[in-house]
Amino acid sequence: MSTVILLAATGLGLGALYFLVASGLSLIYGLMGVLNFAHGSFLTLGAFAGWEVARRTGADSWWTFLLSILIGAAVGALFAAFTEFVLIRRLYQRHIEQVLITVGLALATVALFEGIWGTDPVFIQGPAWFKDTTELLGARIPNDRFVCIIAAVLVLLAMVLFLKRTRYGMIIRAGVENRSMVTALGIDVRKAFTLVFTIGGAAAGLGGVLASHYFGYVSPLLGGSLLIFAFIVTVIGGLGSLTGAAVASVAVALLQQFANFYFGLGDLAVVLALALVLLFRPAGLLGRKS
Amino acid sequence: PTPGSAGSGSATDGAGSVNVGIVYSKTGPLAAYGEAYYEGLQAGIDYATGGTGEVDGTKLNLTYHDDGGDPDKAVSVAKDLIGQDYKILAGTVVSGIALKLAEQAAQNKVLYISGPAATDAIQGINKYTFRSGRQSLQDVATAGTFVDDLKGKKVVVFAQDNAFGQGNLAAVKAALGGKGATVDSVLVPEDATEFTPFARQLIDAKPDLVFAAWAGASSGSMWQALNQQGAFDAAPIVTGLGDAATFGAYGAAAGKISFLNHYFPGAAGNDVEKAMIAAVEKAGKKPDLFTPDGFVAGQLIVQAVKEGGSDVDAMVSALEGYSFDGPKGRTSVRASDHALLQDMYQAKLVEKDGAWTPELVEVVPSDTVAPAEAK
Amino acid sequence: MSSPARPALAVDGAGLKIGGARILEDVRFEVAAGEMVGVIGPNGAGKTTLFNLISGVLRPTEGRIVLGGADVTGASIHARARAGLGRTFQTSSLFPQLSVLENVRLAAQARRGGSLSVLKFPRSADEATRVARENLAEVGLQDKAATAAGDLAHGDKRKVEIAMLLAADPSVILLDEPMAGVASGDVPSLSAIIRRMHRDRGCTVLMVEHHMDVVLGLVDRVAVMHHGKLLAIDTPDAVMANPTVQSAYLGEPV
Amino acid sequence: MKPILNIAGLNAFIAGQQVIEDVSFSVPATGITALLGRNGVGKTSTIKAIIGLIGRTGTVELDGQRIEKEETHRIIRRGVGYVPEDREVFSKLTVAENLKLAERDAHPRRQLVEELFPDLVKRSGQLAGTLSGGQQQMVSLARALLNENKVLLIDEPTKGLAPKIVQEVADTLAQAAATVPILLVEQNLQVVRQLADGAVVLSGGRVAHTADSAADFLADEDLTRRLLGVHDDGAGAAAPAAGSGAGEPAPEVAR
Amino acid sequence: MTTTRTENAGLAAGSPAPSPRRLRGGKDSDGGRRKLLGIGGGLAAVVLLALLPLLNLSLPGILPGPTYTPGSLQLLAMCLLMAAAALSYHMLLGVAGLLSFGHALYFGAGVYGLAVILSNLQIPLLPAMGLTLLVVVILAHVVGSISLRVGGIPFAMVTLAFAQAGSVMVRRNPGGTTGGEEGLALDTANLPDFLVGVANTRNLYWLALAALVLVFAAVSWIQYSRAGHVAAAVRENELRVRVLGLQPYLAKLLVFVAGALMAGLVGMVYLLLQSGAVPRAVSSDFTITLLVMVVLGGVGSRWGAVAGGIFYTLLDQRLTALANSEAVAGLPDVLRIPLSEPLFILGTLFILVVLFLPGGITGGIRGAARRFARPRGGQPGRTATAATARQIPEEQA
Ligand SMILES: Nc1ncnc2c1ncn2[C@@H]1O[C@H](COP(=O)(O)OP(=O)(O)OP(=O)(O)O)[C@@H](O)[C@H]1O
Ligand SMILES: Nc1ncnc2c1ncn2[C@@H]1O[C@H](COP(=O)(O)OP(=O)(O)OP(=O)(O)O)[C@@H](O)[C@H]1O
Ligand SMILES: [Mg+2]
Ligand SMILES: [Mg+2]
Repeated sequence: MSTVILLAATGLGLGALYFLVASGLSLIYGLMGVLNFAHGSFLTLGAFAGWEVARRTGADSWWTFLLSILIGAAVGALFAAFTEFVLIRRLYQRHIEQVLITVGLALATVALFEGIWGTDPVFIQGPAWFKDTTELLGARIPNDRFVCIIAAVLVLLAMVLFLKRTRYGMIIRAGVENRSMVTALGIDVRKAFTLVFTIGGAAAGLGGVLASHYFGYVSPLLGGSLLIFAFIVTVIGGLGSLTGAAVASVAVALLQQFANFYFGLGDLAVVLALALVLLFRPAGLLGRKS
Repeated sequence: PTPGSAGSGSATDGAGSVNVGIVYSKTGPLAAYGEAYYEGLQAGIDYATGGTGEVDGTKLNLTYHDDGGDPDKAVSVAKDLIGQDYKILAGTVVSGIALKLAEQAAQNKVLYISGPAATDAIQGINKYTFRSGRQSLQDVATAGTFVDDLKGKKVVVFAQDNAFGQGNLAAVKAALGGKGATVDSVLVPEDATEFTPFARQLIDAKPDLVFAAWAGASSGSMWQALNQQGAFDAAPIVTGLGDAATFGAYGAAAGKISFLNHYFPGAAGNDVEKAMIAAVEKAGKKPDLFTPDGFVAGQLIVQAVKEGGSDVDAMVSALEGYSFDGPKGRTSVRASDHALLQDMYQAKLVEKDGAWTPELVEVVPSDTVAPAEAK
Repeated sequence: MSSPARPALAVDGAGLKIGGARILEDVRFEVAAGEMVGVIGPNGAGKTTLFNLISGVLRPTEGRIVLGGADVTGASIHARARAGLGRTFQTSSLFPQLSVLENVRLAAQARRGGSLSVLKFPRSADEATRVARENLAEVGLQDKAATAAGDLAHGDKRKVEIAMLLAADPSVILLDEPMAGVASGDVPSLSAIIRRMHRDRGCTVLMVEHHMDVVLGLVDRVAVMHHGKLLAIDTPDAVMANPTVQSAYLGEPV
Repeated sequence: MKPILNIAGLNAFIAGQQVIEDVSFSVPATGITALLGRNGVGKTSTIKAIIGLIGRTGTVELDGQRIEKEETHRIIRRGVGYVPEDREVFSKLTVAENLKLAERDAHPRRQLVEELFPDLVKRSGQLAGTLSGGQQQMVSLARALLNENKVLLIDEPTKGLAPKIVQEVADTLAQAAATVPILLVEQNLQVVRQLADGAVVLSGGRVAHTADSAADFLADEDLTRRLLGVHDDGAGAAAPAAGSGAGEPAPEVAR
Repeated sequence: MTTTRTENAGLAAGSPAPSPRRLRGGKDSDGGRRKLLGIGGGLAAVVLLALLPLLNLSLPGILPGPTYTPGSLQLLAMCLLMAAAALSYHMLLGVAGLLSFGHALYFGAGVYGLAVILSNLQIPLLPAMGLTLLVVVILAHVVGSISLRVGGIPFAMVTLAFAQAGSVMVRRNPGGTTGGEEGLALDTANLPDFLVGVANTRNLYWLALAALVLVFAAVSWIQYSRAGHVAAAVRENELRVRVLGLQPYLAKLLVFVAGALMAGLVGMVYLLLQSGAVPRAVSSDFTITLLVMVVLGGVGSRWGAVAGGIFYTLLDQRLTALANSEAVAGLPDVLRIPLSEPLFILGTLFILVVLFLPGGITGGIRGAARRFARPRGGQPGRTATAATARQIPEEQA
């Protein structure tokens, strides 16, 4: 019984992490139609930035942790804004080319990070509380899982509010379809695109810092290794649906956790789930039908 | 171009020089290991040739080639070198590449001395392949020395479910199972990121000794999970001590782990080791886990050239049964399967000035951990 | 050709609901072989939707579609096309990056079989190419054969649609606003092509069109759609005189 | 009274090709000015050039201020309502979202739009892409009418519409024209006759004729045959309806 | 400037963009001479390539030694094989507009299939190859018929998922068949002698050349056949194809399986060349590499795929050399760190090509040739209009 609880609780933590990684991706993909292969690099850079901050300010205080999260998110946001501004903007409405650009960017940046920080993983220290566990119905749950879960819920709320309460969601979906008509309604659509990328990048940076605590290390490959799950979650959840991504994150993580533990087949199960969902609901669980 | 007969090929061109192709990871994911190997090799050649870089008047001409961790590149490089009539290849830290190079060595009848790649598959793979590092079976046998009498004990292997983990499990079964222990395993799917439940599973297996075989970046969170779930209270946990960069990975568990060790600076304390450390430090680098592998490679190359000239078969005979003083003490090449018999170490990590430092617990003599002969 | 007694096309109580919204309701009519029927009705009445049901782009939620005596309600789009049904689209639907000739040739091949063959190559001398060229000439586009279809002017795209239709040699044809966007100077010649298709090849034609003069000059009967229902189907004169049609569709003359 | 739009020496380009050349005319501050001409003479291009949707040179003055160097969204924000030729509704957005997106003013005139197009209120949750052609045209018009504008640029609002809807649209335009000047591209000459005050006629990318009274121009059989390819004496009752009024496309500018 | 053509609106849905090529309609009118020229040029190139092992040519900076040396032949053979693999990917992306992220699966199936069969069954090479191809075809059929039920990004993701599953399987080393991440050595017991050993590298080189020629011919064949034309039409407008009475699904499946078959074939030769299989052959990284090659060369062009494959492979090789060179080591950090990472340079180059050279290498060459061919003093802008430019056939250049 306690095993099941442990699996479920840690699965939830993993799901939170997946959502943190996928949220920015889903936002960008859903609103702009850009499948962002460079998202992993946003994440890695955020994680490295967080680590550099922690290293300089003494690793294990809560203040350092908060500061590293802020800086990580800010760096992710800046990098993403730069990407949109310099690379993506020139190729609006050419989705394949945009995807290709992000593929190239991912190749180049991972190599660059390896040049700067080396290929070895850098191990991370967080506040001491992170290393403790909390007993829940006989299962000892590592504390940092709770941090991930809380962060994921906050990010979800913030993004949903952004999309619901501001006009940006609409502007961007319209802009993807017919950019010149949006400008002909008196809206500067470029700003909106940059903003979405920036927010996606910030979420990635934040996710990167938390992921580095979850895994205990940062390396240039950190983001890339999570990216494939972020893709899967985004697609299963449904195009442009943040809640879909959240539901899918938890579902995928739980499935993976249980399948891994009982059959050692976590990845295959996830892949199979993806194939099944797409075949029977090509638009994803909560996606709009196109 | 026909493969030249002894002495007429370009390999021993001009004023009597012999070309040696070193294929290793200068870039790529294992570049750090590559660097340690390289530094060790420089020191080893220097040491074995008395600083001349020559063997009996024949100049050793070492050329360095980056495999970037990519087997395709390594094979291309090897073919290029063999095509240029190189008779000696050495290097690589990647097991997959070592196997490919061993294959090339056999196909083309050249000498190959593999580097830190630990795969047991190299042992006795063919007549032309030797190794300059240690192999998994030796690691595992060292682990077995942590329990006095293995009979009736339950050894559980905690490893990733991949070739490395499976290899280690097989090695444990062979090495420790043979000594009367029952061997069980908790194999964690390679791509799992959450180890907590597996830590529980390990504890529930009620082991007497745990052998953890783990490679890669996820080791940090693996150790944290074992520590958090209280696995160290259940049984002693043995694992291989990695290079200095990984000391941070053990986190809070570092002091509790029993380490088997291939090498850390200062472990052997003999003169050859001192010479190696001095040479590496002179070059402005720090000796590490795989420095001896490079050093020994240098010693083997010099021996091969000294006794074999440029005749590959003669080189092979020269190396088979060769016994010498290496940085880890008395080291010998077993004639039958080219296993490199060497001492291993038990070690622990202690905290010094806020950093974890390895400390020797015991030297495990080479015959205690010699792998069974491969047929 | 189907026997004269049997209708070439029958829509039998077809209806369509999408997400609770009724888009079509109990549409019921028959078109005799060789007959030409015009379909008119206000925007949003369901004319295009009706065509989509008949051609299989949408499945009716109730009722049946009968083509040449065979029930095709569940049949796929291409199966209906193979059975001799051809259609054009309200907004031109071509292969924009392929040449005009290639567009028409694909249509010409489609029903001659072997289209998916890797052993046959389209050649200038083959039957499909000859048919394609003939039909291009028929709509007056022989000079544009090598142009990419996407580069054509709006009106020319409509003509390519017609040429593709001719090349596929269907027996039942659905035309969705064929005159929309065609310069008025070309309207008579295009009308003539449609008339020839109908008279000389004996095709059964169903045509949506807002140009009343065109409709009235060509068709045998007119069907009027309104709010997803078939309001009336009758001779042009009778329909024009129908007061409901007057108020629902024609309105006061401007 | 000063004209609301003043266009002088306007040239415009699509994909490196010049599509209009040295176009000059002005739009009075009241009433509807018709922009006429055969297929492909550059009517749509002129409107797009005014709001900067295609590359242009020359001068454009809106209410006395030069705007030809500004970006499209700024020009629109100065008070220009634009109804594009092919409706260009956002097909993946709902009707309500389409309208909401168009709201620029602090107090958009939702009431007015709801009164004009009750059908849209009923369909506010439907994806605009699934609307019929006529319904999409209503969305497109509504988007422009939601805001307080200095001028409306409307491109072929009756194309593809049923005769009855044509009439409704015409009535709507007449109503709108009471408060805001309109530059209207229209092929249906009966609609033009009913609505337009002045007229500008293009041919081959240039201004071929300017008339203070559209009715006078349409009455001139010689001119209309030459410039539009048809003559419609206004007695032709219901037919021929929408879309007629143009012959062969005129030769392009600057061969 | 912001002009949008309505046809482009479909792209907004996130569906793959039609590749920027046009199937030539005027093939039967004006293309004859051009086609002959293309065939002639191609033949000449093949003859030259076939003679390389017998010549003593040096291309310093590109090849490690003269062309007859095994090192150079190995590199050249690798280039040819990658060109062939890129061509097989071109089948999907360029011909049918299918963006697959799982093409490596079939390449890998060729590599591992042959390796496993050779080391487990005592049968000669040719039957083993036949058996492998059979496996590849069945695999492609199964995966293709499932994943082609969706299109666009979902298709990309399903193919990625299947390939990922394949990759996981290979790394799992089920029953010890695949050797896990250490890979599998080629069992040479049943191989003919002339394919084993460095001394025989030129035979392998010729084999690679034959594979490339074969794949090129097959791609051309399919592309020019009726089925190829239907596939191109499907790429443009699927509904329209259906209304004509054709099944897009079958056309796509045909292309998918044909592409997979070619990839499998290339994979087998690759195995012989490298005399071993490694998991990278099945990884999504490899699919991405193929994608990069095709885009570098120019999407939609067969010569582009070939050029991209060769260019990428050479660059990959030479950039490693550059990274290790003394010249780079001496640079200040800001320059040294990026320049010593080959993938950084490749990635950056790739981005630049996508941004500034939309037609890839072939597109760039064609553009340059056009500029060169334009009469001097001719008025720029008006002479080459957008319309005429796009009509220049992209098949042969
Ligand atoms: N997916 C859908 N969801 C909801 N309503 C739909 C959907 N598809 C079509 N409709 C509605 O069905 C009705 C019929 O549309 P249809 O396109 O058939 O009209 P039409 O008669 O062809 O009009 P037009 O002459 O303007 O082309 C319209 O009111 C439209 O809004
Ligand atoms: N995307 C484009 N690419 C190339 N040429 C174009 C493009 N769009 C329009 N043109 C050309 O520009 C010229 C003017 O077109 P415009 O759309 O302004 O004409 P119009 O007067 O609005 O015609 P219509 O009555 O058909 O709407 C035409 O000759 C047309 O062929
Ligand atoms: Mg319609
Ligand atoms: Mg127009």
